Amino acid sequence: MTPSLTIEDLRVSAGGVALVRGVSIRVAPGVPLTIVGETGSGKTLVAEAAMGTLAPELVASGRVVLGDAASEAGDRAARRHLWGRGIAMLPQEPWLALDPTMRVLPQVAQGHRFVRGLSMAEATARAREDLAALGLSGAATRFPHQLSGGMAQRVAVAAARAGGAPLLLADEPTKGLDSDLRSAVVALLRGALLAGGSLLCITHDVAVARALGGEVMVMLDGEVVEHGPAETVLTAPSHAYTRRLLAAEPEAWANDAIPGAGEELLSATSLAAERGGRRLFEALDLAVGAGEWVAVTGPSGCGKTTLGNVLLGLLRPAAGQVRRRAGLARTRYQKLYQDPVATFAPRLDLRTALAEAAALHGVPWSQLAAMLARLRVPDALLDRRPDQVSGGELQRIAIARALLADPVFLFADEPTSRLDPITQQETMAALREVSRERGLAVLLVTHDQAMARKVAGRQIALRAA
Amino acid sequence: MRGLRRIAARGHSPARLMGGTLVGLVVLMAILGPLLVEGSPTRQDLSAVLDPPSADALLGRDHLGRSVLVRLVHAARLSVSLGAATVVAAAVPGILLGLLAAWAGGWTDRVLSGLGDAVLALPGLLLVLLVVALAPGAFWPLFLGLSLAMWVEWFRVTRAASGALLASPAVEAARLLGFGPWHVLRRHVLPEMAPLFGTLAAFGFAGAVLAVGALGFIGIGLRPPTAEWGLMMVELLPHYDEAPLAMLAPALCLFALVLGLQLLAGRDPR
Amino acid sequence: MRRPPLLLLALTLWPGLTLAQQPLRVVAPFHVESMEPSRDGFNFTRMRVAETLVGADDGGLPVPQLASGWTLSDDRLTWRMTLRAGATFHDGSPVTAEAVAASLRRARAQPGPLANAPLTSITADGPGVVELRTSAPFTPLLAFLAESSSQILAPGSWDETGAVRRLIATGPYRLVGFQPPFRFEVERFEAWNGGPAPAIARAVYESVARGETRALMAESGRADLVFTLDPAGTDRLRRSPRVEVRVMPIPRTQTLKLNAGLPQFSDLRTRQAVSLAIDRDGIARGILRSPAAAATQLFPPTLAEWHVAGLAPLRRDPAAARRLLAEAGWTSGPDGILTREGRPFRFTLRTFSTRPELPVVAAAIQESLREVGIDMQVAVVVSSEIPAGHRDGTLEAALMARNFSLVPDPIGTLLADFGPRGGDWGAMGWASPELIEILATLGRSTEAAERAALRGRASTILQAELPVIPVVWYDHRVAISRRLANVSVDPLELSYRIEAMRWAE
Amino acid sequence: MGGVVRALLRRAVQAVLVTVLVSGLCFTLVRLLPGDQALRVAEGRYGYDRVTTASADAVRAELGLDRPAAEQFMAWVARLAQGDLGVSLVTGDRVVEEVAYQLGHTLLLSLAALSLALLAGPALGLFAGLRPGGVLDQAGMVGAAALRALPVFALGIGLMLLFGVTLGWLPVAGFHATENLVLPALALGLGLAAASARVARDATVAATSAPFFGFALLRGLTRAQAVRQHVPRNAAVPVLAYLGVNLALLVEGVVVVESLFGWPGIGHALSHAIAARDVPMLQGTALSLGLIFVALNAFTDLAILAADPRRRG
Repeated sequence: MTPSLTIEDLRVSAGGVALVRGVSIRVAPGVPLTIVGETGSGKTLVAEAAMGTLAPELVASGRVVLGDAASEAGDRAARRHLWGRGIAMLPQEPWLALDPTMRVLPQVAQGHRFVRGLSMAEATARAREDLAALGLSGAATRFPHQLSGGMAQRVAVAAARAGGAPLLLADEPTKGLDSDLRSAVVALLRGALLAGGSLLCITHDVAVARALGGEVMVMLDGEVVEHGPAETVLTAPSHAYTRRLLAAEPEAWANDAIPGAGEELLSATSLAAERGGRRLFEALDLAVGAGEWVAVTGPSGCGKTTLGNVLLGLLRPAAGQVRRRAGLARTRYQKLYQDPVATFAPRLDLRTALAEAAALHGVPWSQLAAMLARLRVPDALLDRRPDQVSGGELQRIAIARALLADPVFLFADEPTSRLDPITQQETMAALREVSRERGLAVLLVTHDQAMARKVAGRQIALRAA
Repeated sequence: MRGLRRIAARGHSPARLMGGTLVGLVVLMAILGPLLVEGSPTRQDLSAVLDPPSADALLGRDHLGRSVLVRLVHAARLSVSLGAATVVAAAVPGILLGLLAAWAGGWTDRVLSGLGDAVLALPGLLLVLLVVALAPGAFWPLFLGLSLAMWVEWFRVTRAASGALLASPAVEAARLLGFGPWHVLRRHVLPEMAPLFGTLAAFGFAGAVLAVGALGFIGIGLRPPTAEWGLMMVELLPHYDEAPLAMLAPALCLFALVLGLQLLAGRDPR
Repeated sequence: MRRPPLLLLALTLWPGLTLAQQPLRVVAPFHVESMEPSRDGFNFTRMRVAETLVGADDGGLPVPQLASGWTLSDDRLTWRMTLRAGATFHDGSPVTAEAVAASLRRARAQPGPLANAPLTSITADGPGVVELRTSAPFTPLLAFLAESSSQILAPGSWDETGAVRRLIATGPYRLVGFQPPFRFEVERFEAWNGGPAPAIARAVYESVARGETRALMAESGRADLVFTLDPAGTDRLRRSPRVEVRVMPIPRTQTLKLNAGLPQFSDLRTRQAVSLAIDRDGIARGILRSPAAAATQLFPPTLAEWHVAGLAPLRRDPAAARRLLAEAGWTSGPDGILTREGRPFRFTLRTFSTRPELPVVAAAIQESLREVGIDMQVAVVVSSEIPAGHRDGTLEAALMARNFSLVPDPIGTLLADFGPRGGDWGAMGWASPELIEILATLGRSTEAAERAALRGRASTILQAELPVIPVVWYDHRVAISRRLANVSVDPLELSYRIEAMRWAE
Repeated sequence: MGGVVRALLRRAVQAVLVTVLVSGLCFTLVRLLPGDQALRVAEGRYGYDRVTTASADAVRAELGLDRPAAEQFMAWVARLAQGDLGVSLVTGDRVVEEVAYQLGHTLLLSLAALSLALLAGPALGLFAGLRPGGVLDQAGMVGAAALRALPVFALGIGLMLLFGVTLGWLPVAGFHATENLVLPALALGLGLAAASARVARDATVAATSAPFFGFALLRGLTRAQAVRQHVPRNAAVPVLAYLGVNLALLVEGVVVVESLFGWPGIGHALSHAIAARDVPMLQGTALSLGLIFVALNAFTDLAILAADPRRRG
């Protein structure tokens, strides 16, 4: 069978620095190819080179064969006319990729009308069929903001494929989705394959690669380090990086949940909370002891973060009571955030921010410096502003900052969900080390069931409200 | 050092640079002009009415034989100080009340916002007109009316921006760490709002200068023989044909100042 | 190149047709808020919609209008006005003496000059004669009847409350469109028999407040007759090939009213000093652009009967002014402002901008007075604050324009201005028993020589005492389209005289 | 359609605020003004040089101006509640009738200016925004900045001199023919059009760099098709929102432009009413202008709701 897409010896560089080197891929109908890699590995550049959407300042070489049309990788315009017809790209965060002012049906119909050249009525009819096939008949007249994330994902697939392209390109299709939605996306992509198309998927999530099957390619620093059938690569990796990547999956973590609950730091009785007049949870009883790890899981919008904020006293409960241990300052109950950048003053360098916090709590700089060193934060980073530091590093700085208040309880609100798997593992390990050492109790909010199982002695599962 | 870096980080577009130059020139004219150009702005010479430019009156003379240049620089001083005074008079209560409303929330916020909505229910100039009608030609009602109409803008912008900032994770984290209101204000709120305030000040300044001119045009601005650009234009309007320069000069100054301020301000914060 | 060429072509090909179809466009600054004669009636008499019983010639002497003639009884108390035979109202009904009497009685009930005349009765004597009786001899009655609020309307014009709803008058034009306060349209009234039938069939009046705009309308050919031009606009218009500009003196004088009840002005020497400080020539040349406009006395030469040729003219002499002020006890203070008994010589002058030159002249006077050490503040107010301040005594000084032909005979104006308690637009805190007696005698007397002597004496008193200080005499400035022929301008502003005009060939 | 109800309710509250504010403020201010109201009225009626204290006394008695202020105000509010704006102190005509006559002119002028701001401005902005940094973009934005910095009266005078005098194409005053509308509408609308051009330009740039635009291209639509399908509606939202905020400028401009061109609208009447201290007229005109402001705001709200489904919820 002829491959849908072949890339030969792709090289992408910026200002003489090679970002992608010697990458060759071949996507055959019916067999998905998944490229796995962390941020900056160059995997997205491969997809962009295939489409011809590389940024103008990037220099590309190599050959791209789409169907039976071959062209130079650097010739961006060469594949422009194949968009929608020969190659379709599924956007990241599809709820942003749909026109917010236009109903779903006409957006799907655009492909039929403008790419296939059907009449308005015919295009609309075909779009209706597409939506029905994806179980979206009821959503045809909705606007994008009225769709759930999963529905938007399906609409985007329908819209992307309406032009009739046999090859579907999906770049991080699970970005920003809950774990339970991930399997739905995988099913969706597999559905596209079944219809006789072919699929190139770019992801940082090993679980997606595993679920899709087919072939897997692992990229690191612009190069392919491993390539082969999914079952081989993901079960018997040959390259060290692949092994680290697999080990970084929470499923593979060592099961060293900290069981020991010390004296009670915090308790809640028949707690209830609301958001926008909607009851999120009620009749919740909870107690957290010193050094204990408690995981809170549940689908998006179920009130996980709200629960933590109520326990910290940042929000008022709708009913019930929260009791913190008497005699402890409020500052000994701290919080870690999902997006650490937003928790620092954006125009202030980190050194000043930390120094002020240290001064507030009477902690000498040397002690803070020692902690930063233990958390493997290079001192030079402190002269930067928060947005100039990577997510993993900043989260570790945030941990150091929280520790300045000598906390007994830490509410960690999805602290690693935006990090690459390996960074996630490292950050979590650092937090666990600190916790064990100081007897710090942690309430961890996560949507990753596996992680919750591995790290927490206790789990609270909230249901969708 | 940090300040320098911050300015560099904000960057200056060519438009900002040009705006800054224009405003700088007019401000310089306001400060130095009256010192460099000698003469009284009200000194008349009825035998030299509408004379063309000459050595002792570089921009010619107006309909009462007064030197246009002398009046121009004194008018610059008036417009610049009136604009600045209005901005301060509108900004100080506007910012304080905006912070108060955002910080306190609840009834304080509701009452203050209601007050703001009431003022905004009417177009600003209408309000100024009604206040100025009390004593047309005088300085204080004009100043009061402009400040009254303009503080709401500051209040609303401050309230909205500081409200969002106060609800940000950064502030939440700072408060959890035990930092007090002053730290939150100094580190998290004011630095973030400074560019916004700059923009508002520039727009407010331009608005005040324009409003003074417009009021002069409909006959309730500052009282002659005050040298004020809007008034000068209106006074010289009947002579547009005989002394175009005398009418054009204040128009150009007004235009340069307003254009400069708008370029400096960048995008409308509303 | 000023108009699209196609239109130009049309104009050359069918000049007669185009011109005949176009209305005559008259532009002046005055608003027409209502049809009430005592409010805006002057617009309708000027546009020749309404007639008064009596008109006035250029010299202010009464001439027949709706009345073809009149007689005065020997006791000089009864006036018999004979109506023009065959005259009809615009609704076709005949003009009867009863209708005219009713109209005059209604006018007398409204505020206006007629209300101040010593009338005892207005009755019809047969179909063609109206009889007016006064309680005492009152020579200026004819002038009062020529005033616009005495215009004659048919009884059907007003409703039961006396409010004018329709304008059914007798003039050569009748009202066909009314868009207050800016515009009304008139059309030739074919049944008018007061003279030759008007040549122009339709005319439009538009009120345009800004002087520049009026001048521009004349210049761009969008108005045919423009009244009350600014001096600046006049010069520009003189260069335009489209229009002819006429400038003529009218009996209107710009005066400075001083509150002689104030300590600084009760002394005649200070009033004289103020007068000596004013640069009338500079104002006339520089601001009004009419060197002859500098006032040498209150009455301009157009008021030939009142203007006294031999009177010593008012002049400028700052040195003499300073001397007089020193004599009156004023000494120079620290900032160059005169003081007396520790008080600076400071006062506020009220003026208004309805006449755009007033604030400008006020600014000129302000500077002149500062040169002799007097600090005068200028407040541009609404004009009514002058009579208001006169009455409550808060007025210190005012700059204003006084029209002596409001009632064509100036005696009407003088009676109002220089009575025992002064007048809103005249003296304040000053009264001359002799002048009061002279004015009263003038109201009764009919003997020409006696009247002339009395008038001369009155002018002399005003010149010597300076209860109001004359500044400049006004010119009437009119722009006339060259498309118009047979145009004459009424110096008394009683009529725009459109019924006599025609389109130029 | 909850959004529509909410928007209209919000504007209804604003309308009440305007009414309360105008009636209270005007009355208080006019009471505080120095001078004799009756004399002013007499002046307005009979001309400034015919006013005497006697005629003022007649006016005072006729209009009940000698009654206490509170009594007069209560009477006015009571009549207002019945939709009666009273009688002009100057002309003696019913304010409702006068304002109704002026309203037509003001609406005509404002709508002409608004359509200029809504059609010409955004269209130019759209073209400029499609090629950001291009010649049209740069020239257009310089022109827009200049227009926005020009005072309305200076712009009006400039237009008058250019089109009325130098070129002689258009009349400088008058109001009875369509050609009379052109210059005032330009003077009033050009500034707004320039501002909305700038906003439309930025909105176009934002729309063409939005993910949905990129997705449309990736799906195979040509750039022209993608622009037609996605840009106008998305760019309309910020333009309308901007106009909504800047309607105050339109209403303020009305006062100045009507005075300059002698346009017989409410703004012109308002400045006259202030000068004549005609309380009912002042309140009537200020109220009308305020309510026009509210109504235009309400229309803008509805237009935004129509353009942006996200706000309808």
